[in-house]
Amino acid sequence: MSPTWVQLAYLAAALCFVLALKGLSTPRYARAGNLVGAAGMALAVVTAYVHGAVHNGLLILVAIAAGVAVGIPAARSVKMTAIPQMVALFNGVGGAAAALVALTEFLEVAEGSVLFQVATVLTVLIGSVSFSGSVVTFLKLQEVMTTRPVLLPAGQVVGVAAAVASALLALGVVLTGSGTLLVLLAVAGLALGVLFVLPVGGADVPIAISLLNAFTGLAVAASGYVLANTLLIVAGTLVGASGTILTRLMAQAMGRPLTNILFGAFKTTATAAATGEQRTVRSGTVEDVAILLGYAHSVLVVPGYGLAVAQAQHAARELAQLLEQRGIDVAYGIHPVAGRMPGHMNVLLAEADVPYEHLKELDDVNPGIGSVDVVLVVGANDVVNPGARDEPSSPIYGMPIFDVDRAKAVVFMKRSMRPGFAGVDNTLLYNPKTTLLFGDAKDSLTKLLAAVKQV
Amino acid sequence: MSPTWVQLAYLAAALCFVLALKGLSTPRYARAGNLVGAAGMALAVVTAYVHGAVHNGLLILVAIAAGVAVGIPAARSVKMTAIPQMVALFNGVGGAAAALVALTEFLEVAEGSVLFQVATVLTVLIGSVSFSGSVVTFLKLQEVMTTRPVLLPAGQVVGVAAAVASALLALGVVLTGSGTLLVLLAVAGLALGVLFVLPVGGADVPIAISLLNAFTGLAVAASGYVLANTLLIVAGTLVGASGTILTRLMAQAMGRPLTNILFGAFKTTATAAATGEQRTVRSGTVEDVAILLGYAHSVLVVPGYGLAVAQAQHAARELAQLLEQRGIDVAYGIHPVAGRMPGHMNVLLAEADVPYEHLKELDDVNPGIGSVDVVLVVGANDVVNPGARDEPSSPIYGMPIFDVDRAKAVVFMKRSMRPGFAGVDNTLLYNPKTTLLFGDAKDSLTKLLAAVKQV
Amino acid sequence: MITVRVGVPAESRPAERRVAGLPETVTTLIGAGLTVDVQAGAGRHAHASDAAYRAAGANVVPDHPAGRCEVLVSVQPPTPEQAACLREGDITISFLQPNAEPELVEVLRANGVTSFSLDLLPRVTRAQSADALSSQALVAGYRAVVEATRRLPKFLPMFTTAAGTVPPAKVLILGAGVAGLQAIATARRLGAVVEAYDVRAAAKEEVRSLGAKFLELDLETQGGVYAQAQSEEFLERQRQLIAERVAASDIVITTAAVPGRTAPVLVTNDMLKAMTPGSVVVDLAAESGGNVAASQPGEDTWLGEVLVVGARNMPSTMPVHASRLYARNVTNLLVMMTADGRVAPDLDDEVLAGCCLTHRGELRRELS
Amino acid sequence: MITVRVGVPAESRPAERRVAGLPETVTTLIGAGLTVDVQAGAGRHAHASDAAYRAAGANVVPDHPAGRCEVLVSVQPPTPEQAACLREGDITISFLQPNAEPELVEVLRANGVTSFSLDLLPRVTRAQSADALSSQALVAGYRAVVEATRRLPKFLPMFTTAAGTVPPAKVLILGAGVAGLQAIATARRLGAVVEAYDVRAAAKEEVRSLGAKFLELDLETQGGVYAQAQSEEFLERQRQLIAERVAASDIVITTAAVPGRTAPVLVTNDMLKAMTPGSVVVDLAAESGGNVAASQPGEDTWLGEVLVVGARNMPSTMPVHASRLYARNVTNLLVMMTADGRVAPDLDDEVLAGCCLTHRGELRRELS
Amino acid sequence: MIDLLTIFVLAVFVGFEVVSKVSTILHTPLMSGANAIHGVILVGAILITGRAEHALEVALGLAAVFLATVNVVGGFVVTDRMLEMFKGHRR
Amino acid sequence: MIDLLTIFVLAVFVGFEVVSKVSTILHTPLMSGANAIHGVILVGAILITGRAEHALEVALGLAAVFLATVNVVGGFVVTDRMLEMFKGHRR
Ligand SMILES: NC(=O)c1ccc[n+]([C@@H]2O[C@H](COP(=O)([O-])OP(=O)(O)OC[C@H]3O[C@@H](n4cnc5c(N)ncnc54)[C@H](OP(=O)(O)O)[C@@H]3O)[C@@H](O)[C@H]2O)c1
Ligand SMILES: NC(=O)c1ccc[n+]([C@@H]2O[C@H](COP(=O)([O-])OP(=O)(O)OC[C@H]3O[C@@H](n4cnc5c(N)ncnc54)[C@H](OP(=O)(O)O)[C@@H]3O)[C@@H](O)[C@H]2O)c1
Ligand SMILES: NC(=O)c1ccc[n+]([C@@H]2O[C@H](COP(=O)([O-])OP(=O)(O)OC[C@H]3O[C@@H](n4cnc5c(N)ncnc54)[C@H](O)[C@@H]3O)[C@@H](O)[C@H]2O)c1
Ligand SMILES: NC(=O)c1ccc[n+]([C@@H]2O[C@H](COP(=O)([O-])OP(=O)(O)OC[C@H]3O[C@@H](n4cnc5c(N)ncnc54)[C@H](O)[C@@H]3O)[C@@H](O)[C@H]2O)c1
Repeated sequence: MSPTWVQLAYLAAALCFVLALKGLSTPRYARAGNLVGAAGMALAVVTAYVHGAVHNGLLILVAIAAGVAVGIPAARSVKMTAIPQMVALFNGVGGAAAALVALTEFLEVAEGSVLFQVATVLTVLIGSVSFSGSVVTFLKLQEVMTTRPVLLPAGQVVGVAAAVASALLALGVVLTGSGTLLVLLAVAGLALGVLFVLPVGGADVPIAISLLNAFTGLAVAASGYVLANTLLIVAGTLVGASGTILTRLMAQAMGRPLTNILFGAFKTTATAAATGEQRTVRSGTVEDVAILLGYAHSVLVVPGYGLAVAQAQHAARELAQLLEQRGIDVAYGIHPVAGRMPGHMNVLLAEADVPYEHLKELDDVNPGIGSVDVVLVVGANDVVNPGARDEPSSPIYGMPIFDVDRAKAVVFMKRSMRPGFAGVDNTLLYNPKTTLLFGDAKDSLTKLLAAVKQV
Repeated sequence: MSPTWVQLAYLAAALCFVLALKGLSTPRYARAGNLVGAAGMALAVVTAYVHGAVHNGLLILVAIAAGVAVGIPAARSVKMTAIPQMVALFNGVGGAAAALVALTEFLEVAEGSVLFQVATVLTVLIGSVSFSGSVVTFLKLQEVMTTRPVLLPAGQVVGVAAAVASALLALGVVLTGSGTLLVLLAVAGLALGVLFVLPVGGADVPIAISLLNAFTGLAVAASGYVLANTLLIVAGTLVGASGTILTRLMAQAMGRPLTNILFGAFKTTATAAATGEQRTVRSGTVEDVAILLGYAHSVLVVPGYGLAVAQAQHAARELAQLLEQRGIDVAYGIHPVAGRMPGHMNVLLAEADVPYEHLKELDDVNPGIGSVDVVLVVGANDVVNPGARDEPSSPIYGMPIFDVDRAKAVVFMKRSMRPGFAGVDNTLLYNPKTTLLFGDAKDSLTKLLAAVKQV
Repeated sequence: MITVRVGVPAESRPAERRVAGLPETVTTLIGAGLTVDVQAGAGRHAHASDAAYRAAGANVVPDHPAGRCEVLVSVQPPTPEQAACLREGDITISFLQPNAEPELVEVLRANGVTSFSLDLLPRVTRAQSADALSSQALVAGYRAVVEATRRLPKFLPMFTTAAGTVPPAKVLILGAGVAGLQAIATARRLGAVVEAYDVRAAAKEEVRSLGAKFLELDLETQGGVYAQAQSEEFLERQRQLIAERVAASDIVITTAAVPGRTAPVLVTNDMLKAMTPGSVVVDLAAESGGNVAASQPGEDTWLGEVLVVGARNMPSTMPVHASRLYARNVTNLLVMMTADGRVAPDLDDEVLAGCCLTHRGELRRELS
Repeated sequence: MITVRVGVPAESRPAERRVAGLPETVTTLIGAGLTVDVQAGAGRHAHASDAAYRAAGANVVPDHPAGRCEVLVSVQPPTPEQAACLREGDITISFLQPNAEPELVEVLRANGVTSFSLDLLPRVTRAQSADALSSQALVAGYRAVVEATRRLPKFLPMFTTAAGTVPPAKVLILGAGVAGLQAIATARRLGAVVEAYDVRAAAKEEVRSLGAKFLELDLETQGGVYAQAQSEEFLERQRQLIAERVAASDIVITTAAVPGRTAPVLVTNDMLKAMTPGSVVVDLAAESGGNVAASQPGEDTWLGEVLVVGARNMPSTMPVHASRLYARNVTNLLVMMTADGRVAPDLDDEVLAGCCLTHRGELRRELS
Repeated sequence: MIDLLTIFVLAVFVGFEVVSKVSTILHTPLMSGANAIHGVILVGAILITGRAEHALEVALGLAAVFLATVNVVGGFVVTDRMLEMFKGHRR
Repeated sequence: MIDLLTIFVLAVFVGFEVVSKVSTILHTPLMSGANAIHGVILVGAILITGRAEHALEVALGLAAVFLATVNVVGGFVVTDRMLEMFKGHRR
């Protein structure tokens, strides 16, 4: 039993972790949450060092220094776009550390209880799965290897075999207490991790990372049992539980059932994106868009025929008003031929009581469009098609458009990937700046309204 | 240490309690949650009996039977309107039980650790406060005593004295381990409980009950320390924590800061109600009204000049649409002289695109108004004034009105108690069926819209 | 008991296309125990055929019913000649406009006729269902916008089109009584940008309650209260404000009447000259003197390139619904004085007393 | 380099009040390197004074500019006499209506004039800014409602008043092209209950996108597809449906034109007889044969108690904005064929080729 | 003891979190349900009575058992009654 | 051991509840933050290395310390970078 002050310090650290997760769940407190977590971590590490580093104190410090020297620059220098693979890597080393800790403790302790051994086995197994799995995801995201699902011949058979082998090895360790078997188990775990992640395809990799993250949490919790350390149990469990939920939420947000991602080995769910040949579109959730809007300074609404079809004029005005109340500049870009009759948008927006001053024309909007944070394209299509400007071969070449592709971000509300009146494909849909929000415009706007209120 | 199976059973029970609270937080699972809680309780009680009733087994059974014989009929027969006081009573007896348990344990155990003694003292004190406080709230709600805040002469002085005495007694118990002092502490606690609840006024009593409920939870948790029983700790803490949050939520929903309720001793917040001479009006919160609407089957909106002044036509239509989507019948009652020009309401509602079919006239509405669940009077006044029908002396006598006083409930949205165009006081405002929602109509409707979405 | 006979004449005064009774109100009156005589052709402008009246239970009579019925209801007052046929105790209800018709009033008084004028109806809550001034002002306000719109060579709404953007028309309403408010509402519906002005204190809120802009004279500064409504400074500031806003408007509609008096001139010829060519001004007060200096009742006058429309009996331009509202008003008033098939006005009743002009040979109101 | 001269005549055909150039488009043309001659008084109906044209940089000339300018832009086509003045290579842009004016077309061809008709402009995306058919249909649709409203003896909006409730007017629009859609929008703005019918497949969604009701022929049952548009059953069902809805309407506005052909008769006299007395029918297609059997272009005809308004040049009833849109359309087309101050139409361009009628003595379109 | 403290802290969090988003209409039932749950003191009452030897202790313990039972059964039953309104309602 | 189990169960609840309403945009930062938190294995690594005596154990322990440190510092720093967008924004 550690002295009371140590335990209290651990408890305080655990508390910090809970608060950290809580903070990280709301935009406003996310940063503070992260800092609280870091503070808790510092407390825990210092406590552990002061109380537990009876031997090897200097070596430990050196190892920590080395870790810092590697970790901080890596984290600092990584490009924003490469952050997911960095997280994967950090997660992997965490899993490896947990496995090593359990392994070492196993070696140190001559004889442990069954529970101790079970916990050890779990830590080593899960830790190595997490490590190798994370490394593979890293390689995928870094595009060192293909991002497409890799289907080994007889992959499933190999997978099942590895799982059975792990189980047997685990049983062996518990029964015999053999260190060799434990090392073999670690190796089996590494294989399992690789097999587990290989079939996951590009877009789903982040979900796999999240799951591996939860795994590492569980490994840490298990190591807490190994070391009889409450802090490790609490923190590991927190991460394990929240990671699991988070994984589910992420899968939901992408509209893919978890099992599909992990085991479906990509039964190409024929989504709308499929019609876009090789080009990919990014479809977002209402919440994504809500946050985009909530943190914008200026928003341009470009309504089109779809707004009329959906009779979404009132909903659009409500959303715009809400944003204005939050101090966001909102204007409507009225294209001369939006809709299906001259002045179609005027009629609708007047009905919804949008003040005339908010209606802007092409010439009012285009010069300053580069500084618009978000353009909300509500059921318009042709009137924002960059092809009319850039592709002389396009049947609509020469029609003036809103240059929304020059704005900082574009949200496209429509029901499908179908083209507009002119029947011409719209390259804006495939622009990386564009987030698609599929669905009836009125529906989407109504949901968006609710979501923005919660941001 | 109890055997493992007992501890596991307790853990299972604790889990049930968590799930129960979780269930009770969503309408859909509320009933199921309650049942899960009951199941957990049954498990815990049976376990405790089987494992712990070494002596007095039969007596215990008899006591339990007596408790059941009293509790169930009481709970079954109580009128819906009297439920709050019943809850208060149940809470009180729980607090008393906790105090008794701690007292008995104190008597049984010859010598305990400081922690044990502190826990005992807390249990006894909080338990007795909760008991006597609950009894007083019961008496208030049952109208055995006045519901108005009771301000004892020098009440604050007495209160502080009692608190100081309790503190000293508690210290005494911890230092001397004297049972007598503990009994005195219980008495002081009883006095404190009474003093605490006396100044709380009628409408705030439920909040006080909720707080006392949280207190009892804490007492139970403390008794868990006394008995070193994890289940009591977990369950008590759960109730203590959730009760505290709940109390805050309730106070917020009523728009009263907690401190005001408890210590403000009713500095009659000069509300509009004051202008209504002796007659009382009931002003509600947006949430109250939202629930009224959310569970209604038919709603009649009666707009008046205030709707026009607030330009709340769009907000009204949105709310009506939301209610319709939930399967509630919504109609608008258009009075011939609502507003300030003939057809004023028509113009506004047409602008908001309210379908003509939804507009009902006096003759369409009045015959069936008795079956309307909620009438939402939005900035109308004269056109729903029963004086025009009932008081021959009224200057507006003879004008046909919407007989909204015959509907099941009325919600009145206006900014103040000022009369309408005709300058005549409106008795409908003082009708017990009426809930007033003060504020600009557009504001109120917008808030209501958000609130209804959450019901 | 012989039943009381109500007579509905065909209106004979020029430019009058309304009628004081329609088949539906005939039904109501018969329900109240009265008999109704309708002059042949009375409903022709209101598209109510003699057959329809008959179907509703009326007797269609060839001549003006004055003298052959106990109650005569009409829109315009009877001519002195028709009034001369009325017998002692007969009742007549119409827009009598007593100040304009002293001769007629004298005939009615002398004959001992009990005459009610809807001009004089007290505007109390209980009388609203008989308030023909309101109902006809509603029609007038709506029609003023329709007539102005038709004459404006521009759109009222804004349009953004491939051929450029057309800005919304600017409409100014002077006088925000019932007609003015309705004109505001109608112009706003058509997409115009509307502003309005009135001297009544409550008008500001009322105008805004229709989503339009209220023009304020910045006179509050002087001690927190408005300047005396007739003070020279007030009038001067008002003139300035109106001149400025008239110049900026495509349509001006004036409705500022002062009951029983000549309407104030609010828009001078100089102001009109500053307007954009093609603008339209409708003066609803043209008949009572005119808010617009240049307006002639019943005539369209060009002042430079600005068209000034002097309204004359605006409600008659929409006879079906104007008649419907008027007929109901008159019927409601008549029903108010009827019990058990007998018409017996209780002149202690504030409403009836208020609008009763002559009774038993007495003139109950000062004429001016 | 001598600059190209663009001539804007005062329109001389009857009932034409628009003008093909306004001071603002004069500025645009001068900006494109052209010179502009405007006939004196050309803008009088559009309230554009000669002084304003001069201020914009135009030369005001006393006579019709044909023969004295290289480009003649007008609303109505020149008369054959005026056209005879045009020289080889001269360009003319107007609503030529070639089928109605074979004689004029022959003069233009024979003289080697390059003539463009806005009737023929291909309705492709790029040509939208010159699409005068659309811009004038916009005006016509709006005005049709204004004219109908003025003639209807009833309110369009609903009113609940102390004198009872007036129900909203029911408006039926036949043909939901640009004019029809605009009529729908305008009538809805005024508070009417609007329904519409069209044979075009896309019309249903377009009508609904304006909040109006679309009338459907229940013919889908036969194998899931619509019956052949001209099949007898289709026509019969269409007649039934229209008859039923016409009878229930207060206002009917017909806009169903078939480009280059006589308009189909959709509303027969029998149908009109079933309407409520006082109803109004506006036939925007009256000039091209009429969708309403009883309509006469430019005349109000009473059929029983139903008023049939045969439109004639509806856009001219609102000359300022109709001219503004038209002038911009013409200017946009002209600018499309202008580079560096030279007007050189590229007849390989789909748009110009589409609307070019005669060029270098050739007739580029079959007349019918 | 520290473990118990940890448990306490975690239970506080669970209590807070579980309840923090409850809708107004459930305030009273939730309060009542929580009220029933703290009737778990019955377990404590049974345990002390079960090992009590002196008459006084037994008496006190039995009183506690009785009171706690009333709390438990009354609490759950009343809560259930309150929640009947959610039965068979749309949504 | 049962206490540890209780702690585990409660921690599971806290983990579930705390995260269950997070908005999509925070998914990645939250994952990253949680990732940093499980770097707490550093504590375990320090403890075992602190009492390790054999060279192998020391070596393994130090490796664990190193890896765990990378996890911890990298995790927090990366999370903070991700969250920079929420800095200094209104509300
Ligand atoms: N203004 C005029 O006078 C006029 C007249 C005739 C033609 N046009 C032509 O019409 C076009 C107008 O451009 P535009 O951008 O307004 O329209 P558009 O290019 O036709 O695009 C409209 C878009 O709205 C989407 N949409 C339809 N219903 C929807 C609903 N209920 N909810 C959400 N989205 C919906 C459609 O996508 P989904 O199907 O995927 O939802 C479609 O892509 C131009 O090509 C113009 O030339 C204009
Ligand atoms: N329709 C006509 O033709 C006509 C013409 C002239 C007069 N009138 C008379 O006007 C009256 C019409 O009755 P009514 O019931 O429509 O109106 P009302 O009796 O005048 O009552 C309107 C109510 O709206 C409230 N209100 C004002 N602004 C508000 C805001 N921004 N938000 C919320 N509430 C607001 C006012 O209370 P607070 O100040 O407390 O908010 C007032 O009590 C009748 O007496 C009628 O005789 C009618
Ligand atoms: N009691 C009722 O129920 C009832 C019914 C109908 C009308 N009213 C009220 O009666 C009032 C008058 O209605 P009305 O339409 O018969 O009025 P009106 O026709 O007599 O006058 C029209 C408006 O012109 C305004 N006006 C007069 N002189 C003016 C000036 N120099 N400059 C600007 N504006 C000027 C008046 O203030 C009035 O608002 C309104 O307030 C209306 O609300 C009451
Ligand atoms: N490409 C573009 O940008 C562009 C621009 C303007 C218009 N348009 C399209 O051109 C089309 C026609 O517009 P328009 O206003 O010139 O049409 P139009 O004037 O030629 O005809 C009016 C309408 O009448 C309908 N109609 C014809 N016969 C009918 C019958 N028997 N019964 C009922 N309806 C009948 C037509 O379908 C058409 O909708 C529309 O679809 C419009 O959207 C396209």
